[in-house]
Amino acid sequence: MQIMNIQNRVKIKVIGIALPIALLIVWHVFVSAGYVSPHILPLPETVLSTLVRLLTKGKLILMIAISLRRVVYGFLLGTASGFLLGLLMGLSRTAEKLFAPTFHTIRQVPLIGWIPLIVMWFGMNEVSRILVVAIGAFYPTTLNTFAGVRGVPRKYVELASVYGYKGLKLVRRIILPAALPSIITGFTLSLGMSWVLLVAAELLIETMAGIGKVIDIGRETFNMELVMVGIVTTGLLGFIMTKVVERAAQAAQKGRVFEQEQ
Amino acid sequence: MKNFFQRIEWKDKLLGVIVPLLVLIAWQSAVSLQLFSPLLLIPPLTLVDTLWYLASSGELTTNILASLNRVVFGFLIGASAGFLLGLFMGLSSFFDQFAGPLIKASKQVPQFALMPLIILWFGVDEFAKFVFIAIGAFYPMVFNTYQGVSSVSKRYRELAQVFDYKGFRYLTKVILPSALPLIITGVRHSLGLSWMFVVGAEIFGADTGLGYMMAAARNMFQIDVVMSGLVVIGSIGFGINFILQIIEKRLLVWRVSTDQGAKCKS
Amino acid sequence: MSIQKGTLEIKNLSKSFIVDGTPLQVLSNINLKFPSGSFISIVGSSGCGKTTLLRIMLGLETRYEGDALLDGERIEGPGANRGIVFQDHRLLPWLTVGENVAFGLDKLDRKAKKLIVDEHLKLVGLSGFESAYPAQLSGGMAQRVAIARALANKPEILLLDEPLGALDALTRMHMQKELERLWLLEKITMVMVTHDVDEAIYLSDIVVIMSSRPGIIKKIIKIPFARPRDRASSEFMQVKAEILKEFHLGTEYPFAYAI
Amino acid sequence: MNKWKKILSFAALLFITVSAQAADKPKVIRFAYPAATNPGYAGAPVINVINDQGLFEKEFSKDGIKIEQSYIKTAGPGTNEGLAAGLYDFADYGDFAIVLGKAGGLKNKLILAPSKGGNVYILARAELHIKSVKDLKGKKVSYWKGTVLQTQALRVLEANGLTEKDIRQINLTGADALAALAAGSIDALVGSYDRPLIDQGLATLVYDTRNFPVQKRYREGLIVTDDFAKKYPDITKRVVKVFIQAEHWLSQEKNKERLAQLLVKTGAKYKYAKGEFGVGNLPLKEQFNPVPDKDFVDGYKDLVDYSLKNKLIRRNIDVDQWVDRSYADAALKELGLQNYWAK
Repeated sequence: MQIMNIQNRVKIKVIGIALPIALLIVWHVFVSAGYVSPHILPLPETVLSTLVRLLTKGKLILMIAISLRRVVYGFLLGTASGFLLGLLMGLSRTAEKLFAPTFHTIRQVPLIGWIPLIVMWFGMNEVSRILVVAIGAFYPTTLNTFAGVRGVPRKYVELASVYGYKGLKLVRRIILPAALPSIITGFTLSLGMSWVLLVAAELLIETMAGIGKVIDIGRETFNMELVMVGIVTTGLLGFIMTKVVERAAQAAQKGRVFEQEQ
Repeated sequence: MKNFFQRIEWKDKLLGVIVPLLVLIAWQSAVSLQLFSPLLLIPPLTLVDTLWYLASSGELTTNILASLNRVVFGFLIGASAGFLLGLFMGLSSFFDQFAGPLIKASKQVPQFALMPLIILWFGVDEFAKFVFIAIGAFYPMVFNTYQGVSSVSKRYRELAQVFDYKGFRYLTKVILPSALPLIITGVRHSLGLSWMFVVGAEIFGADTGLGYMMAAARNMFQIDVVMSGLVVIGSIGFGINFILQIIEKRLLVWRVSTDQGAKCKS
Repeated sequence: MSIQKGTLEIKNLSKSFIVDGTPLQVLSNINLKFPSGSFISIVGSSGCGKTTLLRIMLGLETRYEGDALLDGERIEGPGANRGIVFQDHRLLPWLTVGENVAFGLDKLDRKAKKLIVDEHLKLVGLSGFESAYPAQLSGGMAQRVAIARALANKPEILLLDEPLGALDALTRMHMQKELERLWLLEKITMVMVTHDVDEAIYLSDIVVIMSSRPGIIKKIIKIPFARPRDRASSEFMQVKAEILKEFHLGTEYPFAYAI
Repeated sequence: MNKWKKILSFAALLFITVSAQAADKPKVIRFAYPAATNPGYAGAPVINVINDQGLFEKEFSKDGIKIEQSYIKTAGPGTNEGLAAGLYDFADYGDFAIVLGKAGGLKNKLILAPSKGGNVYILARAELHIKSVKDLKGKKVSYWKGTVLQTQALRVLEANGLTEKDIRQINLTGADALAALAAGSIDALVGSYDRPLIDQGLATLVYDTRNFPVQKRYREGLIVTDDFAKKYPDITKRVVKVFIQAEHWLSQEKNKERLAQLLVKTGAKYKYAKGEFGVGNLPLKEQFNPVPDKDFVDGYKDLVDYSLKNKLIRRNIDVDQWVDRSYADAALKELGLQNYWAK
């Protein structure tokens, strides 16, 4: 039976790989048959070899490292502040009434819209880029922390108060663990948003380095291989980061399942 | 409708106004005390002036309409594609296994990274913008629809089996209503992202639109216009969200009808 | 003699599931025959396969050995001749009460539908609630709607899967009376799965006692008392003791205690 | 991270030094200019000459003053943004962006005229066979708003009886515009002298401003922030001195070949670099006359008026107040070059 299971899983993987492979073949045939110029759409194998070449030369690694640093700083800044605001609004109805309307109004401003203003305030520098990433990370964490804290079943809080849990202890021992799944969802969404905005920030806020810069250089020099390498790299990195966060989330929850009030 | 308005109490509303009011006061006094250069912190009144100037010159209307037009088309293309794909993936596990991995993997590419390709392939015409916005609108819709459809409770699926609901009838009477809350969430996120990406699309080569207005103003060093753009874009986003919330309340009346207590407004 | 409508017969029925790669026998060699129009209860502790048996009768489980026959025909899938009331009311939350009751009547025109819906809501005592949503109902009311929905299809046999299991004790006793009333009114076969012995004795003509792992029939007891039944009567208590004994519960307390 | 940490600590340091004592020299002088194609080079020739000859180091290394140079890819608009954020002390960029910055509220002085009479070129997609500016009517024309390309485009259109409303203006930065033209998504672009698309047969030259009246062509300007000039008037003069030394080199016909080679290093093609200065154009000595003289002031006045008239700015600028030639005069005297350029 175990073998059956593995076979099954392999089958599922194979089905899932079929479409990308088919697309790659179509892509290859399409370009090599001359339907589209390789300048506009380079061959998949060219993209791959360029990717490998750049990776081994180390330059791309450096660009990735710089981008990752921006994402990490921005993500930490955004999620930390989002977590605090979400927690505050979740714990106190007064805080919610005070801040929620402003928060929900400002939230409607598309994130890209902030870029010009941030640049004018902070200049074309690392601060601005990190801030843009941080804004992206801020909203999902705030929303999900708030929803998580507010959704903690009353019965747990009541139980805890019977045992004399109050204040920080109540938050730490009852509310946060119960809100954890929602908060972690927030972190995951925040990470996705950070990643989207990082590339936007690197394209729109002039920089000397970063994976967005790789795309930008490719665009400027009309080198589509470089653009494609940038796209593939951002995709792969996004994939890896998502997986890492998902794993971390699983580890943090240790398979516990919580009730959440609707 | 009536119920919706009743639920926002006046006292709560008043509390909600305090923070913006304080911000406004701090803002104006910071400008008056010259704590910041008026260059960086446009005085509120200047902002009102600029908004009025933009509105009365007709520039604002043109740009708003251009952006809305793009959002609507891009959203319709992207969201309907996402809805259909999500539906198929939710209904057929084979299709899920077939197309799911590619869709999930491709989602990891930040949409802005695609901008150079889109410009190269589709130019800077309207169509290119629709494509860009559609890509943004696609993902929330596909995942939410998929989640909604595939997570229809086994209890309801059994019930449909007992009552012999099949095909289209099963889809419209059981699957879609059950998936509706998530589909609506998908629509909201989709529309929100469309609204964000329209600004992005208009920064890269446009001749109208709010994103263009802001990008041009940024180039022309008109911070007041940039801020006006932010205010306008935010207000429209707020309006869209508000309308969607009303629609959602009406569509999901069965879900909230017994809810008497205070609900979080997320 | 032709078989009367609503006759359920189970012959040499066995069923096993595969759990973690190993087969687990849940039902073993079940033989039962329910006469048309009778009220049957299947009692047993959790996990004895009584719900699986019911699902086989309903047609949701189709892979089994032996035969489950309704009016002499093998049950291959769900059908309109069998109604079901689940433990959870399983009303579709996005449909109104009226629409839920009409759920199985999709092929009828609006007028006919409304007539049947009105009739059945009246039957379960919920006239005037047709435009309410399930979320607005109490548990007992929701379960009545579920019963109305099942009866609206005019089934020959109504299957009840612990229909009152989620209700509080008082509502439950009230609903038992209601069920009896409906059964007397509709004159159809009803098969109920329950683990409430009192409920089974109060309602049934026949009580089937099952034991678990694998699920086999331990005993079939006929209840001949007149209705309505008195839960405090000595005959009631005697039958109850007899059933409880099958679960090794009867021996712990002397009869005198029960009386 | 390092960069902004640095910036923050510099800001802090600056604050401390300023509040502790009125320092007579800064730790660092921060320059900004629009970038050339290749990294590390500026669009303005004078900057490349200064760096090629190491003039900043020669002047300031003995004082231990560091020179920080930012090459701004987003050209004039990006320079203005950086100035607004207080990131630079000096900036050398195009006249229109300088005017936009000043009209937008930047506090600075216009202290030198690094070059005048710059050219722009209008290219159109080859297959459109566009012969004259008038043919651009109704076409998608890209020029970068907020840079000299915008005012130059408007003036050329105006000279040909057209306005911005007669074309479809697309806002694209330099490289994007080239890519868009190559891909056929725009019909024409207004750009600088490097024109590789013509060699590739993808574009034709519709118009260039080499024969446009000098007064209506664009010019560079060097600005210093009021803060810096007030705090370090002497350093400001010495910066101007460095610029004038380079201008002196640029003004000599014998250096033309070397200048072309320098431009090639910045990313231009040799034949365009060679053809850009001198030929059918202003003499070098006139083009690189750094003195912010009456002609310079009049040029800026004309531009301010033009911008106001076309609603490109909404606030007037007192150009006479703004232009401060005292630093240039002092530096010229120190270098003994008072009479080198026409007054």
